[in-house]
Order: sequence, then structure tokens, then C-alpha cells
Amino acid sequence: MFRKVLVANRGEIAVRVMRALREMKIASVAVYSDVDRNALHVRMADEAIAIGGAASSESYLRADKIIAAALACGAEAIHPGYGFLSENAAFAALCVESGLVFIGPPASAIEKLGSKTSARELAKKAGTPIPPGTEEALPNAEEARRIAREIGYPVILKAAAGGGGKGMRRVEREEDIEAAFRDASSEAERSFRNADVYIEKFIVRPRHIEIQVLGDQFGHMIYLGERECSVQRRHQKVIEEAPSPFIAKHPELRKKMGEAAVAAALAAGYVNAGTVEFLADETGRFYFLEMNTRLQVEHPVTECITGVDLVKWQLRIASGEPLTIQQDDVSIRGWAMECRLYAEDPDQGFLPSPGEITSLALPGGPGVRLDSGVYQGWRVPLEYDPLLIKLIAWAETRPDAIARLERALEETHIGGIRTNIEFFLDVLADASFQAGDLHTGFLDEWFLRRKKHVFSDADLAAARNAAELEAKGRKIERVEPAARSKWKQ
Amino acid sequence: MFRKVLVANRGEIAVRVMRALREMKIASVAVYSDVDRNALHVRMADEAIAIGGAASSESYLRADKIIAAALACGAEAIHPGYGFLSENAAFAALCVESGLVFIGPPASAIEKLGSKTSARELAKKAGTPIPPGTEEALPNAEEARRIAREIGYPVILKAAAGGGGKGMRRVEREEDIEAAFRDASSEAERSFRNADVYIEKFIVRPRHIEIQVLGDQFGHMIYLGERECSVQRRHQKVIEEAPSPFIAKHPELRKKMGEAAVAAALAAGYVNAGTVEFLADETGRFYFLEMNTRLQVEHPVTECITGVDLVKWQLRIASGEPLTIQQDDVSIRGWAMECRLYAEDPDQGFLPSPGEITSLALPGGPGVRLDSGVYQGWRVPLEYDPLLIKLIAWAETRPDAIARLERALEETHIGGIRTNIEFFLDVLADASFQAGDLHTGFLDEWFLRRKKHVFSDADLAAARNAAELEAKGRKIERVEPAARSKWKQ
Amino acid sequence: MSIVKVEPSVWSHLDGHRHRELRVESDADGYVVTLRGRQTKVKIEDPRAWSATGAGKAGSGVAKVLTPMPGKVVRVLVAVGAQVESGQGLVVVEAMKMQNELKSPIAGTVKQVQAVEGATVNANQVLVVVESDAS
Amino acid sequence: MSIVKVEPSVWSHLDGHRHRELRVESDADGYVVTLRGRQTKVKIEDPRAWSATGAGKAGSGVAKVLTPMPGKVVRVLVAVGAQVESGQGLVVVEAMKMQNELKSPIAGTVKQVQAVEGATVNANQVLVVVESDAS
Repeated sequence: MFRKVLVANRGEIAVRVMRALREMKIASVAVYSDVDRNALHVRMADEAIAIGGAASSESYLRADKIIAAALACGAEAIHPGYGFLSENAAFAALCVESGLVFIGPPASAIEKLGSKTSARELAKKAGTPIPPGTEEALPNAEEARRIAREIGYPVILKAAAGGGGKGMRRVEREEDIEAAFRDASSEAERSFRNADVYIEKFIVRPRHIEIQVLGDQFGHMIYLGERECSVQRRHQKVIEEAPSPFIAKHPELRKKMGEAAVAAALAAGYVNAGTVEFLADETGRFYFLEMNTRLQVEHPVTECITGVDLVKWQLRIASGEPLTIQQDDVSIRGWAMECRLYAEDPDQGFLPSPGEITSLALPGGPGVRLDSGVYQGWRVPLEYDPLLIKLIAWAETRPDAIARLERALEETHIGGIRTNIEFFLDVLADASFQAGDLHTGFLDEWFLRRKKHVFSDADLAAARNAAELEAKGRKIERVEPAARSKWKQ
Repeated sequence: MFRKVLVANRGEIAVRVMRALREMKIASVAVYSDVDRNALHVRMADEAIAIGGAASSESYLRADKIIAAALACGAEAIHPGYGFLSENAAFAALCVESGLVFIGPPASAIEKLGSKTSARELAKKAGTPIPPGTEEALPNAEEARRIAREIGYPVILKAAAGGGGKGMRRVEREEDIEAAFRDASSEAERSFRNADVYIEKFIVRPRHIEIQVLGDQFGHMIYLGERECSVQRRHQKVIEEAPSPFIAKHPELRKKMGEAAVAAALAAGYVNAGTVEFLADETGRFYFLEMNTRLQVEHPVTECITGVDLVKWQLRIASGEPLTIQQDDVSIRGWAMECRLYAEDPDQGFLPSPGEITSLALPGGPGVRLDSGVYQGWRVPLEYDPLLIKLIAWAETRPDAIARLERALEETHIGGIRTNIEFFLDVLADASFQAGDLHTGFLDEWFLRRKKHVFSDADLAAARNAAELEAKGRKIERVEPAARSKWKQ
Repeated sequence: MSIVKVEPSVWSHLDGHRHRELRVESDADGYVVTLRGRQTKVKIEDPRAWSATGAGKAGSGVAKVLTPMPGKVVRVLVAVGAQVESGQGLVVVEAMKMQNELKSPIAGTVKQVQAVEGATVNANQVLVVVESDAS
Repeated sequence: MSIVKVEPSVWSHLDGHRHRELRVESDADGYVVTLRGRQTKVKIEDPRAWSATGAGKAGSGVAKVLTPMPGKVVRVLVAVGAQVESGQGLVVVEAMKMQNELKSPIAGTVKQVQAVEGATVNANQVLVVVESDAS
């Protein structure tokens, strides 16, 4: 096993990885940008190395500086977390060339799975179902029209190099396809400097269901159940859960999807933890979407229901240990659900809300897991992702997990900035959400029917009361004086 | 199900119960003494009622006031937590007479199991093994001598009404038995106003292993595995874990002890959650010790490995619902270990250390559960038990759980008062502890070989550095000035 | 009734038996009070307790266009003296990888531009002032 | 070297690459510094930084007997003028259900008793003063 590992990331995921390192008695090395000297991931580390300016392009995205830091402190391996350099094949290759272990898949697997068209091709060869459509970039709008006629409308055009919804166009009717092709191509060119676009059958009201896989360097790979991440805003996951309410009703799908995921990953020569994303339609048909060649943000829900520590296994596998868990050893217990607490203002179009965290109340008790990257008094910088804390609730059943998550959200307060806590409370209270009737357009529909919480008159009177006292700056005001402990130190 | 429940307790256990109530959408009612107006359990409650003076005898032990509070606010049931009135048969009976549900066993079961001699008798009839000795109080020292000769030395004399080590005498040789009988009787008389003493075979280097049982009002009862609580100081549990390292090596014992526990509990007409305590010797022989007719402090370790929420089941069972878990449904996953963080000073003979919590850092991340009764800025009163927080770690294996608990303890800081955090770190680092070689005298032996942590010179230099800066009251001192985020709000 | 400050800006409010815990934070135009994760705004009837914001009114008159979030100015789209339409983009501010285009609430003439590309700005800082031609 | 205060009394200490986080609290005779749950005492070479305690020395002279913990005086076992042996109980203080008997570190005569039954006392408060007969 490694003696020292550099974590090439920041925020909650860097803290998460460092906790695993500490539990495994491995020294942890943080890297930090100029504005992150005080960040929690530096506070948690055994060693810390400055790597440059606040902009990610000057620090966390600088492969050269990160590798130099690892070599300078004698780290043997680099954990990339998610985002930043985690899915950068060149970085993975550079690690290996520099004599460092990249804790993730081989560069070749990242490369193969990085392009959606090559990933689709690979999945198809492995027998993993892919949506009807092209595996290759469309040469022109004519070809798009031809294939659309073949597979039937609605169809979707997607940027081959894309992600995050950029360069995507849904087309309902043949007369719109030419304009859509033009728009998608030029947006793809602008966003990814690659105009390639491919076409797929558009899955109506699909669920986003993904399979966690874990494989060692000896060809042994298992799947660790699924996660459902259909609750998305602008193609970004907002609430994730495991198992999927859909698969809970169709349990035979778990094995099918799991085996399809493992087949696709093995076909790419995949090693370590990875996630195969699928879209599933209402009939239970499912289609390969893409593979994420790294640890996911939402990995804790899988850890909660399977009892498997994915980060520790990432480290063991990267150090050359065999995966000793067999597929039959994997069992699922209960239900887990995660909320991503962001520094953003849902009342102002989810605008970012960086700034100082002036107060912080965190939940506890049974079944609550908190993966935090912040602390009270810290100033959330404006340069990075707004994810502050992941709040995960586990319980015996899905209704219990929702109730626990609500309870935990009510206990949570992040003062001084705006967050999406109340937004989550509103989503969790929704009847369709509670029924598990999810699809990737769920939130878009929900915003239209959203019910804001209504305070009682007594609640409002109490709120006014407290605000008035706060305004007066009084410490304590009581009608009936409460007794104090008899002693003072 | 109930609509409103009063929690007749304070501190972490009251908070624990209220969290369950909130998740079940049941209104929670706190009661509080004069010094507890600011306590966390009041902050967590939907309703709160003052019940008198700081001394427990004027508030938390006043059955009349608590029942009056429950009736005044329309609560339908009372959860007693542990300690205080939780094992008071008269209180349980008074609840029922007042039209309230006591969330626990019937008064008759508390009564039967409250006296050690009657509990032994009951266990014996149910076929649960008891240590050789008397089931009844000894009439005189002669009888003690006669039985001791029969069962063989060493023997132990115990107060029938006792607990906590009071009125107990271990006797190695016949010439000491008369004096020991006299001492034990008079101490029992002083401590419990009941001089009755019985005699038992003394188990050498026993392990304290207890079985969690859960039974409904329809005679269906299950056991939820065991906990090992052999790490004790002055007969008080300090570290608890589940499963037991001993039973992990002798798995056939779990079923045997579990069934013996259920038999004893059913014989007493037991309903709801309870714990049957056993002593086990090195050969795997085990003996009924006593039954705790309430939720235990250490219940979370059982919850962590079985996934069963004991408090929610307590509420369901008390409201008349059947227990839907069958014995075969109970499975054990991984390992859980609990530290009781106390306001006490291990460097001064574990003297209590009440006072203001001036800073509070709490651990998080995977596998960490925190049942806290405190918050930063709160003054820990001197009138009650010094338990502040229960820190529980779960992981796949016992070594992993120990490593996680160490990591979590290192992340924890309770400033302004003294605590036993460092003491725990020292215990967890002990080779015998890590090997699971436990017995109830473990800590007494450990204190003699205790190794205090040795700081490196660099650590000490850093500590001095920080203290000097703190003394100067400087906010920031740096040789190389660290950059700040470019913007200020 | 018993109201106790249990932590800075956290109030434990007992009204008879009924208990509520309220977290109070000052806001641009009053206070935001949080009760079990839910928030409500409270205006206190003392105008000195907070400063009026310079938020522009839509339609006519003088509009002070301010950034609702702190961030970095990535593009300034207008100069002093420019004629702008209602809804026209004036400045783009970026924070946390999200760009926000500030639009003119009125048609008129740009009177002031207090944004420089690359500069960091605070929440509620006025970046552009537009005056209606009619006013 | 870079040392930054990250929270009140919490210092992030970088010595080259090596990072340590130190929590500093003042103590009766200096500071207690916590490093990953482990504690060490630090005396700062400025005697004005803390007050000397009145802890009595064992053996001879004048012994000021103080309670190491805050609590309530449940029993006063001696009166002024009483002769006491070394190790003899003087006062019993109770906190958190635990009783602590304060013993005389020297043989001698009780000169002062500042404890009253039922009163609450602070940590390190002098409760009894015993003077050695030889002194």
C-alpha cells in the first residue's frame, strides 16, 4: 500500500479522500491555490503545497504543477477526485510517465470512453444496449434526416465531445431537423471546439439510472447496484438515491443493467471505480448513455446501501491489490438519498452565493452522513464550484430515508450566504417525488407546480419577535425570567 | 400511531428520541429543569414544559410533575430514555393509571426484573443459564460459607437491589467470607436501603456481552445480535461494540445467547426493547447477569450493524403495532464501536469537568454517527451525568472501525472543558484492545501499562509556536504572506 | 412567553408550551428568519435599521443596475452615453463558473458605468446607471 | 513557514510541506495545545500571561486546599482551629453525581474554612487553609 498520496482536488471530495487516507495510515498531501490556504482540505492534510493562482487554470487544472508537487514531497500516487483533472487522459498518462500512480483507470480507458461516439461504439460491441441512432458523427443534415426517418421521431442531436447539455437539440418533427443540426453543430464548435454531432432516438420521460462498477487490475470486476439521478436541473444532478425506485419495482433489471455495465467497462479495459450511466424508459428498456471514468459526486449513497467503502477500494486497487469482493457478496440494505447543498440562491434563479459562512449548524443522529468541505468563519471563494456539503440520509425504507433527510435538512443552517436547503425541503415534500415517479424532466415540471411553504400566523409572529430582539441587540428578553445554573465559573 | 409524545429525559438521549419523533411526524414535548432552559433537547422540541429545580430530585425524577406535564399538553405517551425514571416500575404504572402509554415494558416486567434475585430465579426457570449460587438473599454468613464451599472459590457477594458495583465483594478464601458478608450487607443497606445480599460463583476474566431484544405486545420477540461492553471503568461501560470479538470467533454462541435472552425476557412478560446482560467466560460458558428494562446508552452500535432503528420500533410497539421483523430477517453487517465522550478529566482521576463549551469541532464523513446533547456556547451543568456526546464509527471490519473511530476522535474537539478524547485514543492504540482480548478487568490492567502519546520535537515546536501567537493575540503572522481571495464583501 | 438567545442570532421562543427556534440574519432590507429550514423576511419598522438599496425601478426614471451576486466582471457591453433598450445586456458578471448578464430594466441613456472588466464586485453593488430619455 | 489562524484559537501551521493544525486554550498556568486529539501543555515565558495558582505544597508550611473541579459543597468535615493529619478529609464537593473528598496535604492546624455546605464552588477555588505546626 502507498505511504503517501497527493489529492489533486479541493472541497468536500478532497476531505473525503483524506479521511480514507488517514484511516488507512497513509500520509495525505493537499494542493491549494492562493485563495485556498485556509480551506478545509488544507486543514485536514498532513502536508500541503501551494500550486498557484485562484483561477483553476492557474492551479487545480495545472497538471505540471501538481505532478511537480507530488514529486517534491515524495508522494507515490495521485487521487484526482472528480472534476478538474480527473477525466483527463493526458494527465493520467503524465502521472505514469512521471513514475506516479494515477488512482483511476488507465489513460487508454479514459480516452476511449471520453468521446461519446467511441464510447457508444465500444458499448455496442460489448452487447450493452445503446439508443437507436448513429455511433459516428453525422456528415451533414441530410444524413440526420435519413436516420431520423429510420428510427422515428422524436430524436435528439448531441455534441460528440459534449456534456452538461451543451450542443444538444431535441427534434420533434422532420421540418425542424435541418435548423437543429445547424444549431447543435455551431454550439458544439463554440463550447468544445469540435462541431461533431450525432443523433439518437429521444427517450421520452427517461430515468437517469447509473451503475457503479469496481474492478481490479486482474480483470475481476463487480457492480455495486444502481443509483437513480433523475432529479436534475439544467442536466446537473440535484438529488441522488440508491437503490432506484424504478428498479425496486423491477428488480430483475439490476442484474441486467449491472452485467451490461461491467461488459462495457471491461471492453474499454477499465480498472478501478467507474460509473456507467443509462437512460431507462417507462417499459424498462435501458440504453447506454456514457461512462464516467472517476469517482462520482454521489458515490456515498452506494456506500451507504452496500457497506462498501469505494475510496478505500480505489486506493487498494491502484496499489495493485486484488478486489476480494465477489459479485455474490454484494448486498443492498435500506435506502440512501443525497442532497447537494450549494452556495446559490434559488429565489434568484440559482445565482451563485459565495461569501463568508457566518454560522453553521450541522445535523447528526442516526443514519445521517455529512461530507462537508466548509467550516464556520470560512469565506467560500467565488472561483470554484458552489458545492459546499453533501448531506446523505440512510434508512430502512425510501419513505424513512426521505423523512430523515427532511429532518436533517431542518437541522442544517448555513448562515451568511444563500443555499438551496429550503428548495430541497420543497422537493422532498412533493407527492410525485415521494411516489418515486421520476424522470429527467421531473424538476422542470415541478417548478411549475412548486408549492412554497406557508408559515402559520404564530410562526410569523415568532419570527417577527426574534427579528425585533435581534434588531435591538438585546441578549435576553423574557417575561418569565428563566433560572440560570447556580454557579458561574 | 401517537400524535404527541413527551420525552422524560435530557441530553443526547432526549435528542435521539426527538429525532425519531420528528422523522415519524409525531410532535415532541421536552421537559426541563431550571438550568436546562437552554439545553439542546429543549431546542429540538416542538413543545417544552418546565418541571422544577436543577436537582434531579426536583425535576427529572418527579413522576408527578412529568405526568402532569404530559396531561397538560395532551401527550399520549411518555418515552423515559435511560436513567432517571426509565426503570421505575411505579412510574410506568402511574403512566398507565393516568391514561398515558409508557414507552417501555409493562410495570410488572420492570418489577420482576428489577431485583437481581427475582430476575435470576426467572431466568433459571426459563432455562437461561445463571451463575452457580443462590437465587435468594442469604440469611446469614453461615449460609454464604456453606454455598461457597459447594460452588467453589472465588465467589462474589452482591446486593440484591444493587447496581454500579455498590454492595459487591469478591471473596477468594473461606477465612474472608464472614467479613465480606458483613461489609456487603452494610454497604447494600446504606446504598439501597436493602441489606439483602446473594452469592455467586465469581467468573474469572469474564466478558460482558449483552443481547438486544425487541418484542411486541403479541408475544413476538426477536434478538438483534450482541454487544460487547467489557471495557469498563468502575463498572461503567466506556467503549461498546457490536458484534463481540469473542462471538465473532464463536459464532454458534450468538444464537444460543440470543435464544436464552428471548426466553428470559418472555418469561418476565417483557414487551418493547430490552437488554439481557451476560457474563461469558473464556471457554464460551455464559451466565445471565441481569436485564435492563429500557433502551441502553449503547443501542446505536446495534442499530449500525443491523440497520434496525430501535427507537422507532419502541414507538411502534408501544402504540400497539406488531413487530414485522422476523428473526431470520435480522442480519449483521460490518462492525460498530462507540465512545462515550464525557465532561471529565482523565488526568485528575476522571473528576467531572462541567463548564462552558467554548469551541466545538465535530467529525463527519463516512461511517460516523454522532449522538450529541451539546452545542458550542452551552454551559454543561454540574447537576447531571457527564455524558456529552456518543461517537459511533461503523466500518466493514473491526480494524477498519477502530481506525475510523481514531480518525473521528482526532477530528473532535470540545473546548473550554476537559474530556476523555485523548484517553480513548490511548485505549484504541493498545495492542490487546486491537486484538479483541477483552474482559471486564481490561481497563484496570491497561491503566498499569498505559502508554501516553509522545510528541515529536517538531510537534512540540509547532505547539509552542501556536501558543505564543495566541498569547500575543495576533490574528495572523506569516513569513511568506498568503494571498487572500481578491474580493471582499 | 420566554425568549432566550441560545447562540449568536439564534432564539429559542417559547409561547406557552409551543417551542420554536429562530435563526435571524440581517438582509439588505430587513431580516431573514429561518425556522426549521424555512425562511421568511421580516421588515422592522425602524428605517434606520437598514439602508435602502439603490435598486432601480422598471419602466422609467433612473435605473441603478446592480449585481445580485458577488463575482468578477467578465464583459462590459455598454459605454457611457450609449442608448439602450429595455432588456438589453449591460454587464456580464461571473462567479462559481456561472455567468450572469445584467440587463437594463428601462430604455434610455447610459449615464454611469462603474464596472471594469476583470474587477471583482460585491453583491448589490451598482454597476451601471441608465436614465430614461423621458425623465 | 506559514501560520494562519483559521478559526478562533485554531492555527494552521505549515513548516515546509508539513502541515499541523493546533488548537490553543489557556490553562491555569499556560496553554493547552491540542494536535489531532492529543494535548500538551505549553508555558510561555511571560509570567504576566497567567496568574500563579494558590496550590498548596505538600509536607510543610501553609497549604491552600483547593477543589480541582467546580461543584457543590456537600460536607465540611473540619472547622477553624481543628488539628488535622496529613491525608485527612476536609471538605466533600459533588458534581455530576460524583463526590470528591479534598484531603489535607500536611499535618497542622486549620486556619481558614471558605466552604459552606450547599454552596457552589468554582474549579481551583481555595476552600481550606491548613498551617503546619512547625512553620
